[in-house]
Amino acid sequence: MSSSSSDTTSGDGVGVVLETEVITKSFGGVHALRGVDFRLRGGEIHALVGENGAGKSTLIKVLTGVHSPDSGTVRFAGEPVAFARPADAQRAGISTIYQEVNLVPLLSVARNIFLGREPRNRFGLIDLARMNREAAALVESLGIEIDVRADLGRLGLGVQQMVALARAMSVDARVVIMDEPTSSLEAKEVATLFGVARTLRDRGVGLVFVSHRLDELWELCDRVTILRDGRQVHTGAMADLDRLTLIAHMLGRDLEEVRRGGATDFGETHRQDREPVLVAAGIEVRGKLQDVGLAVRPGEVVGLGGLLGSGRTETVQAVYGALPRQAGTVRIEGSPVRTNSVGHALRAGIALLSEDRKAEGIIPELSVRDNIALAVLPRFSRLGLVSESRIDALVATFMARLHIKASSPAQPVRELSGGNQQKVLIARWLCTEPKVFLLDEPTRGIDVGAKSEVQSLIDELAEQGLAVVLISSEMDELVEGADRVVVLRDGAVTRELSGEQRTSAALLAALAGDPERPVDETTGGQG
Amino acid sequence: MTDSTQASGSPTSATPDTKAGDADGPTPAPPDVPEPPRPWWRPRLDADWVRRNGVFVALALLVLINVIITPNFVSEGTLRLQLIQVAPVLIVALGMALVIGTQGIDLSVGAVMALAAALIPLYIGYGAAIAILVALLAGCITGAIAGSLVARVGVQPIVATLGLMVAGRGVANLIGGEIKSIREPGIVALGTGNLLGIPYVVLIAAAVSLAVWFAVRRTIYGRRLLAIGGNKRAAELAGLPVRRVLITTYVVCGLLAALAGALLAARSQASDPTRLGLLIELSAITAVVIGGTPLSGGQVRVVGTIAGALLMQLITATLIFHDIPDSTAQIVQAVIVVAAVYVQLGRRKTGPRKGATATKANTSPAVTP
Amino acid sequence: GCTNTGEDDAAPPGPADGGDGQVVREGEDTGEGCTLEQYGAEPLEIEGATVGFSQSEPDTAAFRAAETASIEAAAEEAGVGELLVTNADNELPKQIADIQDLLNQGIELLIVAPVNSDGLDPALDAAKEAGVPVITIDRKVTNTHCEDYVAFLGSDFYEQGARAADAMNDATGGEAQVAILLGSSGNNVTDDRNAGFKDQVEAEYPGLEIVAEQTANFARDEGQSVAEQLLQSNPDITAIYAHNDEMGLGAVTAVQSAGLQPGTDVKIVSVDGTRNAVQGIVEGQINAVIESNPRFGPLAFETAQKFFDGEAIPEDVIIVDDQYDSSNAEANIGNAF
Amino acid sequence: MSSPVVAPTPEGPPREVPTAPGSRARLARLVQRQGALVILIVAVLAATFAFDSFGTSGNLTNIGMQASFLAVVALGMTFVIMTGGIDLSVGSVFALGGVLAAWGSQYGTWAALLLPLLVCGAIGLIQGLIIAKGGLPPFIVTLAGLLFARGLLLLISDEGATTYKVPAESAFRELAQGRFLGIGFPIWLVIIAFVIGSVVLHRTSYGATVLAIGGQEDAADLMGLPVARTKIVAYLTSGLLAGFGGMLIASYTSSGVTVLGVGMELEAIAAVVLGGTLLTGGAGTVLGTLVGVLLLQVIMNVINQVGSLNSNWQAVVSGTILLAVVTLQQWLAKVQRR
Ligand SMILES: Nc1ncnc2c1ncn2[C@@H]1O[C@H](COP(=O)(O)OP(=O)(O)OP(=O)(O)O)[C@@H](O)[C@H]1O
Ligand SMILES: Nc1ncnc2c1ncn2[C@@H]1O[C@H](COP(=O)(O)OP(=O)(O)OP(=O)(O)O)[C@@H](O)[C@H]1O
Ligand SMILES: [Mg+2]
Ligand SMILES: [Mg+2]
Repeated sequence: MSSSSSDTTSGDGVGVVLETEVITKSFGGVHALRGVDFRLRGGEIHALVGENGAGKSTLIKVLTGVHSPDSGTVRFAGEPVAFARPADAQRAGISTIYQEVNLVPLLSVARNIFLGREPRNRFGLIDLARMNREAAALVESLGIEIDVRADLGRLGLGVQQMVALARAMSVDARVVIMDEPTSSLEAKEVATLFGVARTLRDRGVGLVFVSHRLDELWELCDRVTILRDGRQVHTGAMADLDRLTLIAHMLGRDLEEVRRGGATDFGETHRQDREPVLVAAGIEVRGKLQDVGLAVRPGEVVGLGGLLGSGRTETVQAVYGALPRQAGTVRIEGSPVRTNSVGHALRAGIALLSEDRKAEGIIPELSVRDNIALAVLPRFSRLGLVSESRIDALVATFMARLHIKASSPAQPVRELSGGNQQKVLIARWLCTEPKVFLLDEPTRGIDVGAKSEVQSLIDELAEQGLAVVLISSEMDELVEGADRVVVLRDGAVTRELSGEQRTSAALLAALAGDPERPVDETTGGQG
Repeated sequence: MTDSTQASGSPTSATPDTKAGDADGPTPAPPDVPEPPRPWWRPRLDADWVRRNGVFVALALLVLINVIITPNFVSEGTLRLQLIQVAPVLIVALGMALVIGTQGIDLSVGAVMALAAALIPLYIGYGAAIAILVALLAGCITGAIAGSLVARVGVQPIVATLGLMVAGRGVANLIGGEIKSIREPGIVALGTGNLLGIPYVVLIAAAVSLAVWFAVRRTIYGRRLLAIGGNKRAAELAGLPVRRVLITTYVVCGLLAALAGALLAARSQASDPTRLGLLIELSAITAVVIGGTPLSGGQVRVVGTIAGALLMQLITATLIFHDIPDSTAQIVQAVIVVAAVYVQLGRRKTGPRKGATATKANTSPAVTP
Repeated sequence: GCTNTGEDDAAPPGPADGGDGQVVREGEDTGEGCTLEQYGAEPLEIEGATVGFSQSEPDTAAFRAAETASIEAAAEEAGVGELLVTNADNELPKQIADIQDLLNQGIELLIVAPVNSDGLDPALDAAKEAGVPVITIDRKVTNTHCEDYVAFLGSDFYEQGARAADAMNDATGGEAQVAILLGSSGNNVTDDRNAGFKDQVEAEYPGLEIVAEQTANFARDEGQSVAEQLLQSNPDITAIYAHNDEMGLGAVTAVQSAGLQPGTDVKIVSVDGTRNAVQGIVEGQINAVIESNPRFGPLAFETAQKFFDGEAIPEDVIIVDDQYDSSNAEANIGNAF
Repeated sequence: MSSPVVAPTPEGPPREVPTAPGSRARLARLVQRQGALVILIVAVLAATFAFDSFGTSGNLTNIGMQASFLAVVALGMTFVIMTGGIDLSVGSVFALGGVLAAWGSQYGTWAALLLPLLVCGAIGLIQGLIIAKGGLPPFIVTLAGLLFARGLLLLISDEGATTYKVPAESAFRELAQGRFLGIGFPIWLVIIAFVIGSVVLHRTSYGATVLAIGGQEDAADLMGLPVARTKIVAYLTSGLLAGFGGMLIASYTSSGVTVLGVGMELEAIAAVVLGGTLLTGGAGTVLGTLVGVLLLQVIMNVINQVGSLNSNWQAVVSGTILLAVVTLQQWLAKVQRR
């Protein structure tokens, strides 16, 4: 495994639109980039991969003027450039979708798409009608049906991601950079996105594509650059690399260590013979859900399938009491949980790992330790005073068990990589010793290593008797990870797949609402 | 393709901003060897250290300047006087720091002080203790109203407390009427007495500081407060009693403001509902922010707040010591305040987007890089 | 004061009433008198009329409370039909608005305690347009006499400052290091009381050295803390002149907390004549208080009636302010407000 | 997969629910944003019935005239607040503008018009630079600006002892004392300013950027919007408008009064918030601010109509009304959202 097999010789300079020379960048003591030579050619889709915290996003931010490098040069179209701010890069022709959705929630979809370059009428004022019209056309071409005049913040994360794509597309760019654009997208939207990407490539645009869903790389990308701990460890054609080698490069381990079976790290199915611990029935959320029911047994993993906006997030949030529900009951081990109260749900033994890590999960300024212990403070306190030593012990246990990488438990959680932030949140919920764990996209945006850790963790938890509800936009994860998959469409349960039915093909058909297959009679309240 | 492409020719000129006064400087090569850990007795005395501890540095500087240029500055009396005078502001600032930690703000503190002071003469007939208890209770009630408006109704803190500030001052004037002298020995003793040579007022401020520091660092309440200030929605989803914590915080802030009002009344032996605590909210907020607590919430710096309050006090004192006319005094004060905050917040520049952290810290609630 | 008209003597004691009515200083009327004819107003019987009073500052200051109460009492006395009172809360634009609102509600006579000497023009213009005569009390406006207003009733703040200097001279025996506690910056009262004091000191009392002047915004607690700082940084201070009684009382506390004897070690002279300050003289903590009499009510309605009866009214009706010191404080404390 | 078919198959349940995020939400937003308008209309109607003198044209123009100074200042504040900032300096800058205008009027009308705009604009600009480039919190920077402007004012007026008068013959007096169609110039100027402000906010890229910054500053930055420049312009505008307001009042009162504008910043903030603008930035309307200003003015007028309300009661009443209005707004928004 040669750690520096960069193809600096092949086709050098030919068609290269964007390149870096020995870029280094550090944040305080963290060396995010250590001498990266990245080359992007026009008309190629270039994958950028690496573990969480490998420096992918940092590289992108250096390329686009968000950060200035500590040393090294960025060249665009052969000329050295030093973009002082993202606006400069954008004006130069680099269009970027950053990792976290970076749009303005309080503005309408159309406004978000055209912010900064709104169509004008002859008085030089914004032509609202035209802007809305063009935005609607653009959004429609991406296969999304939304009112472009609605506030962006009211839409699900996935839709927001598509809006970001629409925005990036609407610029006439020479380089398009996409930092994990697919992490919250459904198969169908992913396909749309790929279509768009290929069209752009064929027009000679250079694309950078970051994803932790490795299969997508071979499907879409021409070449790949692998980063590890801020170093560039490999650059080459995508086709020359097999999955295992790629992972080995990423993780810096031997091939043998990596070699495991299956697409995911889930184990076999679990026992199905016990009484359900969670029974939710008749859940109504105005405008979102109609009569949704769910039942989960201890030790069982129930998947929630559905398209973008089908109401999966709403379902788990309503069960957890985080979303006011108009009707419906939630019972844990037979006793009802008070409606619309997170506190009661928590005490009854429900935990929810929410989809939006940034907005609903981490407390950025607090330490890893305080983030983990947040939900269980009363248990570790006497007379309102926090017992530090007991918390330290607890945190140490979980940091070790989940392999949380942080310089110390006192490190602010905002400094952690996405995957580690996710693990911190999982640790927070496991501390509460839940009976039911609702996981909304638990592997979103985390690297293969972390992902398999999280997956086997879920498996392990289920083995230990935890009831798990798993939402995932990745087909494999649902099919392999869940014992049953409940399919939602437009806020209602339409099908349930269990046992033999649990195949990708069946799931796909169910998601699309295949009329051939009647809705399974057994779904609803009793699961 | 704009002019930005021609901006620089060499690798070094591509990073113009990282050098100027930046402690970390450019890292030329990827250092593989980790830096040897710095022994704790040798703190980094570099620009970054100065920035993180800006308020203390500024305070030390001002003391030094005064020692050199101000006659009679180096005396027990001066020190004592500054401590006495800063005490009420500090107490208010500590409550304010808690509120700011929740991403809120409390403009009503001055009115609460006036209200508390106005109540004392009315209840002085029942004895000093009862009168002060009533005053403190009034502070709690006002705080509870502010807290409920913020936490239950969802009114923005600055507006809720602005309304309370106007109405509260009116109520204080209504019940207090004209300025009244307070001659009750218990109250007078509170304002002027000493314990082991240390004025009660200073002791009380010290005790409050300690209590607030302890609450922030060691209690569930403090942990929850920081979590709510850092990311309210996440705190809600983590099952924290968000409303209760918010209301408690405003109650504590009101209580401390009332305490400060009572102390001021005791010290001046009078209750003046019209003037007492006028504009103190601004001094308190300034002290908190100069002390390094961001207005964006999620953090509370108690020691910084103490230093911030002392710094503000010393600025005022210095200007009076040198008999600077009001006009110049205000201008000087403005410049010092900005300079102090600049030093404090100008830290950790990562690139050309100078101060992006500080700016967004002030506007958008949850930010992660 | 010593020249009590006795009108209010029967009134129960209290901060708002009691005390002495005002006496006009004789022989100092300036300029031509103003008659109803010259002013171009209609005759009016005050009894039963609607009268507006625009107060400038909140009624919590003793001076303002006494002033408002006096106007209200005198209005009742004069049998006014309706007295409409507004309070501008120290804001000039609000006072302008207040006066316009009052005019709009149909007042027939306006008594105004101006927030500021300048800038009331729009309100006075509106009054002129409505044909409503204006009497200003306690602060003079810089507009044209007998065109924009009928008369100014009040004290001479400059004179008060000068008399404070005299009193300071008496109290200190002519030798002192004086610190001045200024009122709010930008306020004409502050300016006049300060200029009068300093001019008089310059002209008459070379032994009085002014060593510091710092604003304390007419407030007691600020007076205290500023005086504390001044005494600390400048221990040679032997006298304090405060622009109002509140700051003077603050200075008393400050001197005490510096371990000195107010009235003895540090002489204190202030202006206003509030009950607390006069009490301070009685207790020997304050050396002198120059009165600034707030009880404008009777004089205002008297003047107005004279005006409507066709008499010529002088531009400035300057009242005689008393002075309290150790010789008369105890006897006259009932006159304090 | 290439054909974007997200539309439901005929068998699926009606999509009506998730695809209609707009109408109800928009209604809620409308009520929240225009709640002040509803309350204003109710208040005006009630006052007209309760007090004979309220509905007279004289009184109504008085209200308009009195509101105009605050309105001008609040307009600038609206832009600043929408970027997620705050400007506490406006009261002092307002006073400074007035003094400068009166001082300048001795040297001619142009001096009276330009001097305040120049100086107040410069103060706004410097504040904007410190905030946008230096990254300091607006609250503190503009608080310092408040002190600075007041200090400057005292400096040029001998610690406040000198009040400059606008010469009687100066054309500068016309600015606020003149009338057109029987209505004072300031009212017309306010109308023009708010129309321009409204168009700028809602129909220009600048306005879109203002809203974007207030909504999510780092996102705006990453989207390549000129964040720093936009913020600087917002503070500059606020300084200019505060100076302009001061100029108006100098013309109105024919003098450079030194004791103006204390606490005006809070009144302006209250007006902006009453008008439905979020203090956290990112949402609101310019016309809402005008409604907020009028509401404050009407409340004051009504208190005066009552006639003999003690000044302390006035404070209690207006504070309580402010709280009641914002509470009502929240409540309306919540009810609508259900
Ligand atoms: N603004 C910042 N301040 C401090 N450290 C940072 C900052 N941004 C990134 N880092 C650190 O730099 C390293 C690289 O982070 P980066 O975001 O580039 O990783 P990534 O490869 O994009 O990971 P992921 O797959 O999780 O998105 C990490 O250790 C991260 O903690
Ligand atoms: N394709 C779409 N067309 C129209 N509206 C959509 C679409 N996708 C999402 N939405 C809107 O976004 C809201 C949020 O969807 P939500 O995130 O809850 O769904 P989800 O099933 O969890 O999907 P995901 O989390 O993958 O986005 C929906 O209520 C709907 O209003
Ligand atoms: Mg990343
Ligand atoms: Mg979802």
